[in-house]
Amino acid sequence: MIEAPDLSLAALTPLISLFGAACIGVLIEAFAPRESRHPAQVAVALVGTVGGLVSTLVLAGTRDGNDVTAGGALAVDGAGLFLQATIAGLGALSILLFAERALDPARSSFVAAAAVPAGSPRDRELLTADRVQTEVYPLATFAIGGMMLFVAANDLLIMFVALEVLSLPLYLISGLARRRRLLSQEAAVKYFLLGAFASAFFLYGLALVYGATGSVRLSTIQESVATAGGDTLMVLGLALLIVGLMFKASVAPFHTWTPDVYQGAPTPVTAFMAACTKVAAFGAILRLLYVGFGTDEWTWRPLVYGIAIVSMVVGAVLGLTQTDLKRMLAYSSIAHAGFLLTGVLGFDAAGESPGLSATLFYLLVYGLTTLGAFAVLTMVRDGDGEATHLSQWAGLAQRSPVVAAVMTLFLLALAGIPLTSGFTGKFAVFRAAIDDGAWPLAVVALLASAVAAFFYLRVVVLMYFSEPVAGGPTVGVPGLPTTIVLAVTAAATLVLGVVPGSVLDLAGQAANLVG
Amino acid sequence: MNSFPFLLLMIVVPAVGAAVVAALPRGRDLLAKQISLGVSLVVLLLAVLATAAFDTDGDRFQLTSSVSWIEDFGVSFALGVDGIALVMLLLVGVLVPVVIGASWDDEPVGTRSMTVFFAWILLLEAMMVGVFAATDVFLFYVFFEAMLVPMYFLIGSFGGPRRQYAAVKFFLYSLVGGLIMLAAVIGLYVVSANQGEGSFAFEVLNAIDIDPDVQKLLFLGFFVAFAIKAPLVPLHTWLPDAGAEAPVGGAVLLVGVLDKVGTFGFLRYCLPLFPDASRDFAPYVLALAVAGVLYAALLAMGQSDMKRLVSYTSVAHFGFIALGIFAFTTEAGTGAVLYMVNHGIATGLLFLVVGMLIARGGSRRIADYGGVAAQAPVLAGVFLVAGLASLALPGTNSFVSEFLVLIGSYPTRPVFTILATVGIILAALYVLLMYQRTMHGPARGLMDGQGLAADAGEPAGPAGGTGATAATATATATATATATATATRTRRVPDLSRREIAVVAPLVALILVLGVYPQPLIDLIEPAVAATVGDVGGDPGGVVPDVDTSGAETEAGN
Amino acid sequence: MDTVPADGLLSASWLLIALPLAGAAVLLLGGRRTDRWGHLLGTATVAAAFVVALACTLQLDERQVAVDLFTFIDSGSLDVRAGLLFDPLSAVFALLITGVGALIHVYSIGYMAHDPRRRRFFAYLNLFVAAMLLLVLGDNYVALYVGWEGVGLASYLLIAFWHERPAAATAAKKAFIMNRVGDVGLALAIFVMFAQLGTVTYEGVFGSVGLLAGGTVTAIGLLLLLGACGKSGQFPLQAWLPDAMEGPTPVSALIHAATMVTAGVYLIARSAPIYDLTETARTVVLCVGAVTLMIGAIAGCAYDDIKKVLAYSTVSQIGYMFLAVGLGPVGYAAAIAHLLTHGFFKAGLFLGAGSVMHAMDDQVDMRRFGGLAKKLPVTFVTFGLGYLALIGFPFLSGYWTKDAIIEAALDRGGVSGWVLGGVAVLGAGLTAFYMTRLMLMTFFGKARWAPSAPGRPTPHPHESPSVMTAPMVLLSIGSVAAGFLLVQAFPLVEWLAPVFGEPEEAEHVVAPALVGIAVTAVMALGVLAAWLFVGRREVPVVAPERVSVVTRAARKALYADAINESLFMRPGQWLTRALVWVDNRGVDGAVNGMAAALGGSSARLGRAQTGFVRTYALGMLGGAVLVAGALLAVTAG
Amino acid sequence: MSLTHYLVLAAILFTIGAVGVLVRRNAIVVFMCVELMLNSVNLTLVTFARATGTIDGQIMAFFVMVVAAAEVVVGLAIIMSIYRTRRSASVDDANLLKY
Repeated sequence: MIEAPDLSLAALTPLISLFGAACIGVLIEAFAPRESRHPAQVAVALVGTVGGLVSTLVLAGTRDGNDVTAGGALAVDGAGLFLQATIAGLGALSILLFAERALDPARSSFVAAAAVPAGSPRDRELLTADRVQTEVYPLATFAIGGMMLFVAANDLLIMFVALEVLSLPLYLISGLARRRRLLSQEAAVKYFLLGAFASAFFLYGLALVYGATGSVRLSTIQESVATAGGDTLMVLGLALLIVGLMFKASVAPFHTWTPDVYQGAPTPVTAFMAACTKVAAFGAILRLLYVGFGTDEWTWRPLVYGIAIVSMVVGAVLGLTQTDLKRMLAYSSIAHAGFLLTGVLGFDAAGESPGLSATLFYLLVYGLTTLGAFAVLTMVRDGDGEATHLSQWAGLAQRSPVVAAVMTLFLLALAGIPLTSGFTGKFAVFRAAIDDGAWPLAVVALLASAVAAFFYLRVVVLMYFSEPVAGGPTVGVPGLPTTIVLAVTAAATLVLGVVPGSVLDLAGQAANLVG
Repeated sequence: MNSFPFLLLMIVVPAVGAAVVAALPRGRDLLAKQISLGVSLVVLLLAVLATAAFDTDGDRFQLTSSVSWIEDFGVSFALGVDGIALVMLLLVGVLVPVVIGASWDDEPVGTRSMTVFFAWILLLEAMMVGVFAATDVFLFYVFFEAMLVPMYFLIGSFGGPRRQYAAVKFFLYSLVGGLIMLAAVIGLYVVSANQGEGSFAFEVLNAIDIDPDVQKLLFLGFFVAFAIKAPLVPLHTWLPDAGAEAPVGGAVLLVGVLDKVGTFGFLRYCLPLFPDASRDFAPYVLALAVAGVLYAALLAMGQSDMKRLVSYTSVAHFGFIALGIFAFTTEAGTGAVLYMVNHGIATGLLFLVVGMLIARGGSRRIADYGGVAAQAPVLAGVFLVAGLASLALPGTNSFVSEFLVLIGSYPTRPVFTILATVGIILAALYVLLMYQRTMHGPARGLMDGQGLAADAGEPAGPAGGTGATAATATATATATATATATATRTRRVPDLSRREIAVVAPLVALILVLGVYPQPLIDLIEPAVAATVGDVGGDPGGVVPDVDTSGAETEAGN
Repeated sequence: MDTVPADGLLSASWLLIALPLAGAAVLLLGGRRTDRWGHLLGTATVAAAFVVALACTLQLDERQVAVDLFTFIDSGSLDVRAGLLFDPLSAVFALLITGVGALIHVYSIGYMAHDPRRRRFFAYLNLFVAAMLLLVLGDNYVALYVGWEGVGLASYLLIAFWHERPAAATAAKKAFIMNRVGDVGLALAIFVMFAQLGTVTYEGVFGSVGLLAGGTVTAIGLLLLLGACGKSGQFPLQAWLPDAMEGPTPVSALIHAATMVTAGVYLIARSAPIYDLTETARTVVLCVGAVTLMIGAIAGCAYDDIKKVLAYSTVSQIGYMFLAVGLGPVGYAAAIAHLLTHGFFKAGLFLGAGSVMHAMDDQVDMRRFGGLAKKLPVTFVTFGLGYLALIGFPFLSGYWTKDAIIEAALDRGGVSGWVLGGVAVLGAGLTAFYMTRLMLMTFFGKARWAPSAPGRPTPHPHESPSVMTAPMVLLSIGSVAAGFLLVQAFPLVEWLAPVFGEPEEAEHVVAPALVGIAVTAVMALGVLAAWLFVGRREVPVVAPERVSVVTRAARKALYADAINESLFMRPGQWLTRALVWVDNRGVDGAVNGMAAALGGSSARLGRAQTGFVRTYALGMLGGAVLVAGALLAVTAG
Repeated sequence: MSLTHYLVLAAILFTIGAVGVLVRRNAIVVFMCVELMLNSVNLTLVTFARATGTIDGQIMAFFVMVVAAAEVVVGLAIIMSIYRTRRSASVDDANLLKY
């Protein structure tokens, strides 16, 4: 007998909002005349993401207690909603970055026609053409929807589907840079091949867990783990699942794609990936580890402990010698993944420990800060697009003090200097880790952040303490979208550093996972 | 009067002042300077009024105020001062106007604007007040780290030729220490949370009992941060670089006040919070302190760069301060705190004078000077006063503090004290060597234009000096000429200008007055130190003599 | 005898310090405005201080008076008050300092008349007088220490007064540093007193020093001795004193002959209650005194620099005083008496030397003098009287006071008594030798005058102005009479009795008369020898190179500088250079090396990021295997 | 043939796919190897479905197929675009981004 699964439409509103917007975007792409596509696409994507944000917030405000819906495949809990709201908000900001038309003389960061071979006469012709690519908006909206689904998935299969829904559009839009197309295409190929490879691991892990427990529902897996303990099949499955998720979160040693893809992808896309993908991936990691394998902590705990250290060290140390800002921020993202894992560790299933709320908060502030940093990168340009080589930033503060100041703010936040959001976040996760007795990990993390601080500082040194080079880059005057992004992220970075109380409260209240 | 928010105002006023100055359009340098000076004088006034409102017989912490800040972390914006913090605030209040006055005619490097310089100075002042006035460990940490930023920019933007290296080194050293301390700060919170409500309030933390092993770890966490900041050997190598490359005003605040946070931290946090660990580690700390006294003094003698030399002398002085703190006697502790104040004044003056000399000669190398005393007697005189204060000659303020430190340390730690007294001789050596080489003898080197040819290879820009005035311009101009052409012409070194005299006069006066009548400061400091010594298990009343003399001579025969 | 609070004029005895200090302050702060009358103010303040000192001394019927001024340092159980103690001992010193000081101020008006920085010279002199008075008037060891280092500073400033001359600057630094070495001893002594007794006042320490263990008292005594050696130029810290002659001559007269260098004697005499309890420390004092006495006398025989000879003479004479205080209660008063007479005649001698230099275009090489007696009659006479007093010509000052010391040394009895007495007598002979040599080379024989520098005219000696000769005359009167006055007429022993106790009637080993005769005979031998070696022959203008080992050693002041150099200076410089290297390469190098290592490993690890997809995939697969393996290992284990 | 054999076969296929990703240069072939891995998972899922007696596994296999198809679309598009530019589908040629 088949029963219709219970389905709370209210709980699905955010997802519907996103996926709906994406579908409308596809339709616009198909039917709207070319001239009106861009504004329409931007509007739809923004409505979708902001709608997703608002509906998530409304949902969070009105819901009573935690819930699972869609036949138990989706979790509607505090952490899920917090992460969904974070992703939707960061996604909306990313869409704004995509929509910026004032900075590039060619009016967009995205290629006019992806199918035209790079470097061909037609390509050169199109480079200066006013034509813009608008497929990125529905693609990005799909990706955001996928991410929001990812963090709410209460079922490994849904998780897998969400993983693909968020990944596939990302593969595509990574390859859509208007300038330096070869790099962009290379990034797309690498991301795609490795991403597919990682998905296969995740999937195989899913299959093994299914084989071990007979179910892919996280709650069922937990029960099974609690009663049966971990047999080899399940442990292998867990390992492979972790591999798949760590890949998305760009945690070392599964980070190798990150620098290449971050560097090659169009900068707004990099910003989007760095901010939103990280949030989504950690949402899934939290859910998998605590909801699915929460009773099996002792198995994966040492592993995550080790991975966290490796990731922090690799990110911090490798970042030292980078000369490209985007690559440097990629390594920074790897190091931050390690810091986030310390927060993940500082959480026990009983929910007493502040690890979950700390991780949620950290994800929010990291997303905002890194998005802002990449947004600044889009503004500093030379004749061939963004000037991302470090040496080009020398003396920037004297050309453009405001941009340099904003960038410095983001860099200080990434370095975790007090009175910026980055410090509050770091403090929160390290407190969680130490509270849980993992103080050696916290000490390693702190030393790693000191090392990482060196390369953040190097940028500040260049901007402020070096004399400008002749023929250096120009700082473009941003249009409204980028201005909004910078204003929001910079204000958030400062506010969450000085008076983080209310947001911490929010994260604290949101810190629960439904099983 | 006690409810008046002195401390809050002392943070807010300069912070707002910094914002105002930073917002001034370019080219309004004079206005920026006037605003900065005004603001810093207001802070000084507030500090003095706060001192007047402070009751030496009252509670340990006074002028307190507390507002909940980040509830989730149990953090309050809690301010309050004991005598130790209060005298440090006075020092901040005195030094900042002096520094602003001393930097009045400075020319920035490159195309930078001096308004920014003054904005950073004011912001730094706000942070420094905060770090001393915080009674919440978290708040203290926030100021402790945030303080780095203005200093970093002061060194990096307005410093000497190797300013980038120095600024980054300074920042990273301090950051490493700070981050290790952060771990301990969190650990402290966790410990307090395990014993009830988690809190960062100093008074709560002071009352809890911590397991000795945990204490050791936490102590080390705090200690490393403070030992870097103070700095103790072997964590000192950032200071000579930072001190040498920083602009003179920045160097004064860096060595005069900023680094005191380290020793202040020993006294405020390490000792009271971790008394057992402090006792266990005291011999090692003392060994480092004494090693620093001797090692840094010898190194100071070997320097060829005046600002590096002064920086090394500070390392030696910090050794004395650490000795006083970890001797665990009221006398030595009082001496150490007094030393912190006096060192700020004396070394501040020394840096200022050296800066004025550098502004005239355009070089930091000792070998480039000679015979200045004959041409600029007032400059030489002030230099001598600063130097004598630095070698703790009786009659100068430093003597009182050094004497208290040593006499207070001797009863509990005779061996370390005896070793440290050797530092007294070394101090005389490095001060007088520098004085003789620059001020005495026949005019030579840059002073008669001969050293320029040899020096022309180096960047001839202003070496971060006070007022890269006409002297430097001449130096640069003549540097291009051949040595033989300029050798015959002796250039006169101008003596101190009225502004410069006005800048150094308050410090000279303080050196002499506090050298003769230090008791008011001691009265402020002593209760707080006694309480701290009591926390760590010493006798707050002072050293108990080995021999009971109450019986007087009647027992002499026994 | 108990100390009583001061009243009347005595309670104003702080004026003694305040007057010269105020003078110094006005002159230093006033700047060039005070150039015209600065020297007069400086002299007036010291003269006024002398008047105060005299009045106070006359008022001193209670014999020990305390003046409590204000709290200097009060922390914990340490309570240091700015307090003065006016007792016979400090009164004697105050009179000496202000009296001789005032005379030398007057002399300096003339001597420094042509120096553009005369005002500052007077300021420093005033500063010195103030510090010296604090040293002798303080009622506790800390006040003494403050004055102690204060005179060190004044001495530094004055030696380096002509700081364009590198030798002067170096000598000043050397003086300060070597003094500091001694000061450390004094400081440590204070620390020990505080740690043991909880007090640093004379009253407190002397009251309870008896409770201390013998070893501790000895330690205190030895540490105080170290301080005394530094300030008084005693072995092994004597090397700075002759170099200090680079200062203007009035400075040498006041500071490096009459007052400051005797502070060591004052310190030991003041600390008599401590030394009374420790035979060991006293013996060391004795040895130091005897050794220094000989070093000074031997070196004095070889030098050609008139001021250096006088300086070594000072070293030697202070050796006598140390010898005396080392003898214990019998010697204290004798030492102070010798100190006072020495103050007169040595100051007079220095002023005379200054007058000679004044005449000889500031030359000091006696080989270029000769035959000056006629040209400088007043100088010759006053100098001659000082000379006679110094060598112990019968019934002049030196005779009385030096004899007393030699007697006391012999009275010690036993071998040590004979040895010490013998040394003292021998020293007297040597004194006679080198002083006669000095007299002969300077005032007698042929004129060997030469230009002070190429291009300068040969000097035409002329007598100094009366503002300079008057103090010389007064001092020479003191040189003649003081000994008799202090030993016979108004015995200093009795005046000082409240401090050192009533003198015991010593049992004489050798009859005093016999000692007198013997000493006079040895003195005569010395004079004769000098005449034989110097007076009869032509004095070569250039010192002969081929001389005996002894002479060569004496010319190098028995290699004191060489020893200091090889033991401290060179190793110190070497150590400094080594440490600078260690700090730059080792300590800082470790930090920079760590940074470089991080950067290097970063670059090396970065090579793993090859850009090849397949390598990345391999890395991921490896990671996956590791993760799986780790998890399995944890589960299995 | 027991179910284990199927599982082992699937594991072998997965491994072959993974090794193929590592050793083959042509992007298309690499991608086909990934597809092989996905299909080995399908085999595993179906086998487990059989073992547990539910149809969940089989349904999941269908999901995987759909996803794989979508992946092919995206993947081939990307590979095509780079091939048109470079005239080469070798993954080793794409290494401008490194270090």
